[in-house]
Amino acid sequence: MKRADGELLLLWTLPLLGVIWISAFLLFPGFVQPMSPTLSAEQVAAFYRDPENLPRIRYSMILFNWFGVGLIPILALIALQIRRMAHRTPIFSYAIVACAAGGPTIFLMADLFWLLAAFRPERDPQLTLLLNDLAWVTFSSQVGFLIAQNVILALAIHLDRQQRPVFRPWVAHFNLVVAALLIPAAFAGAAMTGPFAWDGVLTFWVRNVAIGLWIAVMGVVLGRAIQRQRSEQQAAA
Amino acid sequence: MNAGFEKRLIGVWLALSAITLAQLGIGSVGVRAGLAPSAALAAGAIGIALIKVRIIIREFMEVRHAPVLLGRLTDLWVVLTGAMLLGAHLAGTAFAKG
Amino acid sequence: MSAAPPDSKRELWIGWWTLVVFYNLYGLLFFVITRTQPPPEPSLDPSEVVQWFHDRHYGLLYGYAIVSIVGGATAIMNATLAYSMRRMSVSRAFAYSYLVIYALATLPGMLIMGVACTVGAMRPDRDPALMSWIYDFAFLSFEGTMGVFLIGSLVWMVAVLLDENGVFPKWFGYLNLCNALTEVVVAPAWIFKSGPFAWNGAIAWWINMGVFVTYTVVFLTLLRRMILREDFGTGPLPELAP
Amino acid sequence: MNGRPEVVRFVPGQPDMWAFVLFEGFVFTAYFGVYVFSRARSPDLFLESQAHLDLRIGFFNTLALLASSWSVARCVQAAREGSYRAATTNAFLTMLFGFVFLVSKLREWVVEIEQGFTFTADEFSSFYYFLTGIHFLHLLIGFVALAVAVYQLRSPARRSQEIVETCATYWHTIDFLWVLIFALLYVMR
Repeated sequence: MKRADGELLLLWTLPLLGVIWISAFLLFPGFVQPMSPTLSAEQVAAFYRDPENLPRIRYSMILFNWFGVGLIPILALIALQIRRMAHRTPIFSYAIVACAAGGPTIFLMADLFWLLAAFRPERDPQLTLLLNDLAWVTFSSQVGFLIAQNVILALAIHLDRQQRPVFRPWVAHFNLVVAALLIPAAFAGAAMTGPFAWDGVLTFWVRNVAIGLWIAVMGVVLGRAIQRQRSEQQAAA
Repeated sequence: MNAGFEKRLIGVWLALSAITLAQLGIGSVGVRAGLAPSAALAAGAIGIALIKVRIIIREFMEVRHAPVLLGRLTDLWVVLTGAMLLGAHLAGTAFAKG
Repeated sequence: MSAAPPDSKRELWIGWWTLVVFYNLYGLLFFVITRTQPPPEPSLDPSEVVQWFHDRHYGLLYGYAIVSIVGGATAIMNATLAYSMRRMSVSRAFAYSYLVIYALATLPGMLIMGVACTVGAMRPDRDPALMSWIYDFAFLSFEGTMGVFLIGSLVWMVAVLLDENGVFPKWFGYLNLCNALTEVVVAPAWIFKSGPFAWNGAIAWWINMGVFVTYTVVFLTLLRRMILREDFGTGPLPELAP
Repeated sequence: MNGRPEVVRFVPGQPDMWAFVLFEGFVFTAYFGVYVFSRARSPDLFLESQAHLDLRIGFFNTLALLASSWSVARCVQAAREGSYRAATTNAFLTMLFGFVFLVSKLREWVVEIEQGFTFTADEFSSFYYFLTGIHFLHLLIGFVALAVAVYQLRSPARRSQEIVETCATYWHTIDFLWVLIFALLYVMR
């Protein structure tokens, strides 16, 4: 079995991961109709106490807890493709590895806060509100590693000057566009209403759709690159 | 081992120990007499310690054989430390609590 | 063979300039915009904490928004520093340990504080007792996270001391030890609410900050020299990694 | 190898270690400064709390570290003259003196803590445990330095005089910092 075969196997976990993530997203009642930051402590507590919501909150967040880190192998594959680029140092692939550690950890923290809020919904509403705020702010505003990931990848592609570059230039441009779409979400804490609020168009919908799109597009591009690598290896053998 | 060197090292150790013994004596007398803290006492305690430090640096650490610059730098440290500690004492006295 | 083309060190310069720009921005964001450094007193009572958040409302919300946009830059910075270890005659384990330790460090070292301060500032009418908890969470996660920097500096120290390629001078190895020791010195911040050992104290904050700033300026300078010295030539690219 | 003639001036060990000694020396100066300042602000409190310390133990500890400095200086000289056996013996002797200090210091702490004189007892006790604690940490690192020196002396293939001197310089630093700590915590009034 060749190296690339194992890599393809890892890549094929991506569609499965996508199905699980979309299911968990739809299952969590706070995502389909994103919760507003303007809800009062009592309203937030009521959200967690609602017997309709509670199991959905718990099971969706358990799913995210299991599979939130599932993206790390894909990022590792991207790091390996960067190693194939015409660079003189491994700095860019190192940086992607560093991002791979940071991003999912942040998502994991948000997941923990949601699960904690749901664990004892009878808690003082002020405490439930605090946990809910911590979860949403962590989830929405902490886009730093995702932006860094896109910019680093774009730079790496841009500097990959060889006959047949690993990724084509449009992938770099695509990554920059995604990075730009993620920036408004950083201001989630500063706005209680409007497009920048954590339930707003920019912070919630644009950001999450951009992330989803990035995963899908990078999955396809990555698949092609690995396929090409595999056929090159076969030809060389 | 070089006998002259050996003698000198023992001499240095004896001198340092003697100063320490003197510190022990002065300290005990101070405790028994219940001496009130003062700038002079503080300066004395720090000064004696810094003399010991300088002996260690010059003899044990062999700075006396080192390029002049190193001797200047270590002396600078000794002097600055003394000045800063004395300054800290005076400043602390000026801003005494209660 | 002619001299290296000017762009052969581009990756290294990108890393170095990111470091320089980031540290300046970091100072601006923490000292000027959010005004969370130098740190306030840990002994504030809950109503004073509420007032503290009130005084910095917009600074905290927008300042930490910018922190969360640029925070990921630490990845390329740490990658560049890890690369310096790759140039040394030591095992790759050093570079990898450094990279992972500092990737982890970004969270408690900076981002958690951003989340906490944002959550604190966004609802000024929150129960003051909870505001006080948020305040402690922000500053203690920021200053009280020690192990990552302690072990990270020690890894770098050992790599520099063992290295035979002279990537960094040995004294920088020892300076890493000084920096590592400041992480021990900050530990009493978990115990004291006032005095020199508290999180804003003369020892736990001011002296440590002095050491850290010296350390940072020194490694930026040394890293720059390393890049200037680096001789890639115009030859073929280093063998592509498997 | 003969002892170097008196006229030739040389830096003992790596100059890099001297940079460390000076830098760490200034960091300690800063710690001491904060201590002396706090002390001068509340002299009575410090004096009262200081009575918990036993000056004689401080004296004994100082002698132990001074002796360790003496033996490590002999180690360097012996190595310089090529008598590696004597150098190794002196390095071990240094470890022994260091160990005497270590045990004595630990015993002192245990007794004091049992008397309720803990890290958080009062302002003086905080400084006492902080300064002696951070010094203790330097001592532990010192054992690593001595181990490096012994490792160098053991095999004819290594025996770098520079590294032996570097380790000795570090060890002396532990000694002279303690001399100041002794004066500031135990003797000063």
